[in-house]
Amino acid sequence: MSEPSMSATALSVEGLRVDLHTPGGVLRAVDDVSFAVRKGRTLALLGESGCGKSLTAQSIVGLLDPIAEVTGGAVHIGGTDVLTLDHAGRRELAGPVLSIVFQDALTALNPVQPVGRQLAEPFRIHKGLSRRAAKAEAVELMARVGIPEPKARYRAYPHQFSGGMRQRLLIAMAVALGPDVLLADEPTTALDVTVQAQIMRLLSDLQSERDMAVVLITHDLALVAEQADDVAVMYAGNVVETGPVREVFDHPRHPYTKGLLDSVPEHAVKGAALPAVPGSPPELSAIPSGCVFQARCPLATARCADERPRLEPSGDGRATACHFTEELSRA
Amino acid sequence: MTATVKKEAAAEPAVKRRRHTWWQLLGKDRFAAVAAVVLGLVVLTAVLGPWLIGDRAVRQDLRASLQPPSFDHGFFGLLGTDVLGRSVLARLVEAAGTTLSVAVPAVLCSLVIGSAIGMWAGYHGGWRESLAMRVADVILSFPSLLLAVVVLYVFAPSAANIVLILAFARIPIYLRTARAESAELRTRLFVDAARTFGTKSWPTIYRHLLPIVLPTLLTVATLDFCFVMLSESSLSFLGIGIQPPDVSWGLMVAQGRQYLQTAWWIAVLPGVAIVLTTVSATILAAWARLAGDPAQRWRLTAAKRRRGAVAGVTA
Amino acid sequence: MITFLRRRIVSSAIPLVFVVLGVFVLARLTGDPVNLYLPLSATEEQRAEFAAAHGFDQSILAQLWDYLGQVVRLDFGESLRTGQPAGEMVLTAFPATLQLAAVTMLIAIVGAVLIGSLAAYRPNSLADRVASFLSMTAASIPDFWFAIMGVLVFGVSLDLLPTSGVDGGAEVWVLPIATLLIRPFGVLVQVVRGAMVGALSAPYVKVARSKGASEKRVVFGHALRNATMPALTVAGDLTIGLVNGAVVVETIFGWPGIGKLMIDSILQRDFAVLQAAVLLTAVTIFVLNIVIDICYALIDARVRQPVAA
Amino acid sequence: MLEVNVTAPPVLEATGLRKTFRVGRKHLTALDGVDLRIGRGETVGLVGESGCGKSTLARVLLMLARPDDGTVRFGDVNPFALRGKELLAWRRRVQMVFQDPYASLNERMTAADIIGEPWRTHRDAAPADRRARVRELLELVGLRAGDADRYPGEFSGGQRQRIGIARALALNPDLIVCDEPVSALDLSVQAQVLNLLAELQRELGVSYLFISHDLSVVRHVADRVSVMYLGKVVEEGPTEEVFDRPVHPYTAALMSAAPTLTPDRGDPILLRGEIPSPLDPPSGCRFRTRCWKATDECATPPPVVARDSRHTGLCHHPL
Amino acid sequence: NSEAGDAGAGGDTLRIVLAQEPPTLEPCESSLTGTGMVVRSNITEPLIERDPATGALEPLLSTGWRQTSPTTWTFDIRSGVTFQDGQPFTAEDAAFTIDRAVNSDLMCNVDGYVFDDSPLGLHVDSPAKLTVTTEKPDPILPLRLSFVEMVPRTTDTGAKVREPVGTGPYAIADWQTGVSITLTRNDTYWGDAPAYPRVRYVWRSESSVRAAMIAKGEADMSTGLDPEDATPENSVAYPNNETTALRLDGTQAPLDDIRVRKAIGLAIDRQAVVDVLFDGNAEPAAQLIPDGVVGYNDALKPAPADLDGARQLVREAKDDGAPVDREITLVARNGQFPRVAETAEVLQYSLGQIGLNVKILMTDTAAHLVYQLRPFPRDVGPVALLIMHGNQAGDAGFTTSQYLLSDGPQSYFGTDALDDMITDADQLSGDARQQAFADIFAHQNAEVAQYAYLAHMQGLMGMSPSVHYEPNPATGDELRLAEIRPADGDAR
Ligand SMILES: Nc1ncnc2c1ncn2[C@@H]1O[C@H](COP(=O)(O)OP(=O)(O)OP(=O)(O)O)[C@@H](O)[C@H]1O
Ligand SMILES: Nc1ncnc2c1ncn2[C@@H]1O[C@H](COP(=O)(O)OP(=O)(O)OP(=O)(O)O)[C@@H](O)[C@H]1O
Ligand SMILES: [Mg+2]
Ligand SMILES: [Mg+2]
Ligand code: NI
Repeated sequence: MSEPSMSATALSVEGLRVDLHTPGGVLRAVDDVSFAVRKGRTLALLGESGCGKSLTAQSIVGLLDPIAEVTGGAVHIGGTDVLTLDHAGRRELAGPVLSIVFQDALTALNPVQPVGRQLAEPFRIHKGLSRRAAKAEAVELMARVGIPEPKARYRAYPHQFSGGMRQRLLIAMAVALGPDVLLADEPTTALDVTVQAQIMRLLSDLQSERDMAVVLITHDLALVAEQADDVAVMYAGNVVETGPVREVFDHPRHPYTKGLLDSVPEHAVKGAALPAVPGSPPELSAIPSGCVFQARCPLATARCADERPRLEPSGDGRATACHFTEELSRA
Repeated sequence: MTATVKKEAAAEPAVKRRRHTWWQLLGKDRFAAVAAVVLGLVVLTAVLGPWLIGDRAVRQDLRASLQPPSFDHGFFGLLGTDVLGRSVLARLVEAAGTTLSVAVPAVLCSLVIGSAIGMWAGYHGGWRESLAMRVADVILSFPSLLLAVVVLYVFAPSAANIVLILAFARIPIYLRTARAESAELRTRLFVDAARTFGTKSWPTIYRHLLPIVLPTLLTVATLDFCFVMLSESSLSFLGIGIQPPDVSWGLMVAQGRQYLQTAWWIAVLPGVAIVLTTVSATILAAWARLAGDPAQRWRLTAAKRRRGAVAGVTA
Repeated sequence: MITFLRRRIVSSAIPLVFVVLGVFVLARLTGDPVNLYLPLSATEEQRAEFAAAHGFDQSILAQLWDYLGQVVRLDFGESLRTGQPAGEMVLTAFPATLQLAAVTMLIAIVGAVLIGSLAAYRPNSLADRVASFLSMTAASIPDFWFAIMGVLVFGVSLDLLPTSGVDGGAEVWVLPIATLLIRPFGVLVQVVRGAMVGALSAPYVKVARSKGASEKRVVFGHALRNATMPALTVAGDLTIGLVNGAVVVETIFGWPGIGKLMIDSILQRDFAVLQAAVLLTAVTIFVLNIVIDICYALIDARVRQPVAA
Repeated sequence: MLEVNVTAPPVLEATGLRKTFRVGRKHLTALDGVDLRIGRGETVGLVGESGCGKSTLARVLLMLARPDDGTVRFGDVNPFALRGKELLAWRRRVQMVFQDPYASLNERMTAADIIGEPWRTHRDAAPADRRARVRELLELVGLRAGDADRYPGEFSGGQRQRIGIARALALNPDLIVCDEPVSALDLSVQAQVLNLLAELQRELGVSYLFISHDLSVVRHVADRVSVMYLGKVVEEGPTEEVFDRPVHPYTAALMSAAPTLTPDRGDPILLRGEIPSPLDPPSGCRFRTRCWKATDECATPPPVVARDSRHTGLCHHPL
Repeated sequence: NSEAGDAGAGGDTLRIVLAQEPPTLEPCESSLTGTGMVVRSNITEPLIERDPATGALEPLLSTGWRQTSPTTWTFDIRSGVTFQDGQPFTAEDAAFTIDRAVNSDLMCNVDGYVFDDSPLGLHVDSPAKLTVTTEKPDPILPLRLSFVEMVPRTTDTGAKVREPVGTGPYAIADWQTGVSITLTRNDTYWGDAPAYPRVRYVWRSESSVRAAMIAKGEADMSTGLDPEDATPENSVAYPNNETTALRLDGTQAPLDDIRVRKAIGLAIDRQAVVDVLFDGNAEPAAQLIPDGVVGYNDALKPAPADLDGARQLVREAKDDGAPVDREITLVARNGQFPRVAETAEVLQYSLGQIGLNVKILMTDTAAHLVYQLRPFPRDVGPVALLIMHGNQAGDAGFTTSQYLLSDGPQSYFGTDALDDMITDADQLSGDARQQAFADIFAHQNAEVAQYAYLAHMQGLMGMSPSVHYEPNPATGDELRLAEIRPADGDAR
């Protein structure tokens, strides 16, 4: 995995902020998210559900619901800040450079179009292929993600596929043009482990083939451990810890990361209560001014209530946003 | 970096989630507010008007026939007079009540009956669906005018009978619309969920199908509101509508049609009243559609600039 | 598909019978045509003779039985008014109505789809407001008004179009179609807009954008087809309204269609023609409904094959 | 409330369930003679390939679909024979958490309405109490009381799932069928939810049918596991037994495909071939098209292999 | 259709827009307005025609006639007349036509309209001479026969024909159902050739559209315009022999009280109605027939409205126990005449003002007929029916037998005295007849008061400045194409 290209950064997110214009007022759902992915590598984005992972991914591809708005930060892909691009500029990137697999697999396919047509669309849009040529490409792609009889299935409709197959079709659509950066938002949640294994293999293959950078959003720590190179842990709209997977998993430096890892059922004694981080994340309308994790943190002090820790790099390729990084890393 | 800025915010108690009342949501949409005011005025006119104008709506004065609108003939001359010298203003006011008391019950009846049957048919599917659809087919392919002529000649042209006919003829519209959407909704998982804890069909329809189908039905109903007023006008034209000396906007339009060239105000003003009422109703229905849909409600509350936003399209 | 069609046709036959029965009975409830067709001074014997000649002296059941027997042989009786075979009269009048309805609906649908989509693209925006307002105003203008104003303004004052009539080139179609158009157009704009607002916020629209699809492609390629179902239902109902006769237009513009024929035969108690006309339009409406069902199936495969592996 | 015999040990007993769907002219057998038994206070895990019929089984148990064949008994009642009041009383005892947190919540209802709906149906709590109980439930599943007035669209995927769980808990059922209840949740919340479920089981004796893809979760919560493949239960037994000493090759493949946090696990067994179409499943052993041990013999119906009295499998070549 | 584009210059073709398409052109139905408008004296001709202005009978296909006995009439048939299909017209054809129209089972409208049920005896003495015998003496047989349009022997006797052959100045060239009827000039016509080689009829039921067509030059003439569409440039008014009145059901309280009926007559402000609603195109009426009809009483003058007098009468009736509060139904027919609905409202309002309780019921033709003809509907309470009576025959006998006899088909009630007067008058002719009928009308007004008169109506005929035509009282029922010529006078 140590190709020469590994140092080139494919995607870097700096200080991304997303506001939600809800009827109750403006809420900051994503606050100061920064991470970077290198070519050919996989970054896993972990975090409590509702912490803003999907919003982050959607703001990178510029497909936020209208209620949400990016209010700060930068997203660099190959030297350009995609947040500053206009609509047409984004369209050019969407597909060949940057693509996304959405979390909601069952509804993400257009129910009234044959899946083949939807799969061929990237080729038609970006490569200007003829209908027939695009079809050939699409059929090949379907075969690639393991759809049996792709030729015959080209004309089938989404409802005629099982959840797992639909998820694979979505992935196929996202990787069709071999994007530089792929954002995968819980791509295998609906799948059983055997299919999940197939898909992950497919992603790794494509990744090494095309030097694709992948941002993998998931809750499955085991999957992260097997699949990802780096990990970014989010909590309440903030990235609280980043670093190489093994190191973070073996030696978490943020209390939340630590709590998360402790909750893995695999580690727990059968029948015993699973250790869970007590409490729940702060409400978006009442994010504390200090550390966002303070209310649930076993280590919290007065300092945590006043001062928000920044994500500080610690030199060894890791970064943590905690006042107690030192203590934790020593532990 | 933001730590200091956030300080005051944190000092406050957790912001209570603000639920907008309907009034507030209405206030957020200026068009809808105006529409609501117009409708309110129409209703007010219908209720209080007759009491204000006395017998002005029927008081004839053949010597004052076809006076154009002017300020010279007092308040009731403002909008001119009709061919019998009756004040058009007074008649408009008087007609508001009749018009609403025909159109509103007619629309409501067909809306309630049609949608109930439609949702019932769509929810259950199977033979109930086929039956309901075939009944709708029969009603639809029946010339409603024939029905009107029969009922009104056999049972006299009372307002109740007019309501009956107009309502009956429009039932299929709601029935078909409600059925189409309900048939799709019945396969949704949340309907299954309701069934798992034993919710019967009617409560399910009421809780789950109705709120989703209703916006569409409301849109159709407001369009129908206009249709019913115009139909009532056509019935008047055939002499089986509202009987004089009662007067409705539809009747005024139908009778005033002949004077389009010579005395425009007789037909145009009630026409404008119809248009204003229906357009207001539609605007209000469009507003209700947004306000009733949690996924769209923000369009009313968000800053102006964002209301028309489209996902993923940089404004 | 074939079985589907066969089942639909069979299940349509029964309502058709109801329509025939209903019209037959209702028509006879409107009263006796004898007075209309005999001179005012006709004697009792003459009236009896007339009634006997047309079967009005028999019980309604007997009349119905005879009529059904005739209909099965495709004999719809003779018009009291003109003495012509009713079936023939109806068939002569029907194409004019059908043409008018077809062209009108075509324009209404295309126009409403464009404008409705435009309005839905940015809900509550100025464009949306203007489109909704105009379309609604159009829908609530009484059609006879619009028609007469059209005649006076475009026919007489501006001298651009013929006032009325059917023979002539494309220009004779303009006013009738414009009159017929306003309501379906206004209604459809509203319906398409409503459906498109929903469709445009669906997840697959986001997916399409993530592929770099242009907005045109997103709106017309992806969202529109999903929004077609409700629009189709309403468009079907509107078409049925037109097929049932565009009475006002036919009356004002002297368009020899089925609507005018039907009204006249109701007012003239010309039962044979009325029955034939209703039967024909009912058959057309049933065919139309089947066509709409087929359209549903074409647009949305889920209707066609509910689930497959 | 109608008290049905609660002393009989199995809460649920299903035998020989068959369910076929008509797809065009063909028949798709989603369930092919499935037996299932859940004891009081027991958690039974159900694992298997996607599309093998797990959700269908759940739907049959919840009477959302009628089986073509086979019997379902809850205690000593056959729910399919119940009507009116009795049916309603039965409904209260069995609840379900749905697989898809997006589709199973009505977008037009607030969280409070959704969670409170069962009470509306059963005319349970007074409206005033309902709010309090909704808050309680929300906090129980790790949401906030303040979320009661939010709509599903305002929640993330995981948060939605928790609303679904809260709804299933509202009526204090005897049995909850959980169709992928935690797959959308992050580990910490997952832990909270699993703990909650376990606690309810301890305190109230609730039984669970726990459908999941996440084997580590199943292993943690389930007392017994059933492994399904293409509409048939191919292996069944106590969790540890099944996980550690699988009988059926498919179970083994499943176990080995599951990712683990410990990186040094053995090479996974890679299955070749595609899942066969349920429209025409292979004859005999249904797994034979993908099985590395398959022989000609596998084309005949496989025998029942009993590793011990409680652990059985269906295979010609047990491991 | 080659005429299609001919909407421009007018030219050879006279373009006429009717209110409705003729249901048929069968000549024996020509007493129907729709049919007669096109057929009468254009396609077919009768033996005798009545001058609508003077009421005098003029020879047409019959050159002379005389009563040879009380029940026998002899007619001289014009020679040298041929039908449009080339056959000569003889007494044989005349006998055939009368037999077909009056004695057959065709149930022609003329049959019941102008003839009663007794058969006519027909005898062809020679090709030029026809004898007609009646069962009872019939002094106005020639007048009746003026409604019978002559057709050739070859015409179908078993069924009505839609497109007849006649002797008239025009022949049917083309009838496009629903669209138009085209007539061409009959070059073998026995009389003077008409001005226009071709005539094209179309139909529009909206008066404003018909007016627009004249204004635009799409049509040269139009039937019945509404007052608001008519201007001096596009139309001419003509008295059309129609009289409007309220027929009061004197068999029902409170209308059974003659004071109430007279009060109704007093309450109506006829002059105002005429001026405002009919735009002056009418005359206030005091009897059922207009001037020019035999029996018209020129001593009867419409009374000016006298609300106080009317109220007084009603009060008196009330004091005598008449239930004046009982609801009276005022029945009128849509399209009966222009602004009929408004007229009904004026009547209702006026009657309300004198203390009567009136409800309006607007009906269609068929329903109106139910009220108009015996047997009258029961259980509908007292009815005031708005009638419009047109005496096209020009003789009061047609009016009295229908409207004034106590058992007349269109009469609610009468008195024995009036019945006797009518029976006697019917046997008279000449001045005696005139005087007898004039007395009858005076008697009705004074002693019976079944009718509260409104107005003698006028028709409005749309006419472009490019044509010249002088309408007459019969123009509402027939339009003689031969009398129309281009305004500049140069026929083509
Ligand atoms: N339309 C919306 N209206 C209000 N709040 C919203 C909306 N969309 C998202 N949010 C809030 O924003 C936060 C972040 O949501 P997001 O979908 O990014 O979470 P996530 O990290 O993807 O969670 P999960 O893992 O459960 O999918 C959540 O608290 C959610 O409640
Ligand atoms: N209503 C239906 N009509 C036809 N086929 C159906 C229907 N419902 C389910 N099926 C089919 O039955 C089979 C079993 O489906 P089921 O949803 O039970 O699978 P599952 O095991 O729950 O899968 P997953 O793990 O993906 O949720 C599938 O092949 C599916 O396509
Ligand atoms: Mg998410
Ligand atoms: Mg499932
Ligand atoms: Ni930058």
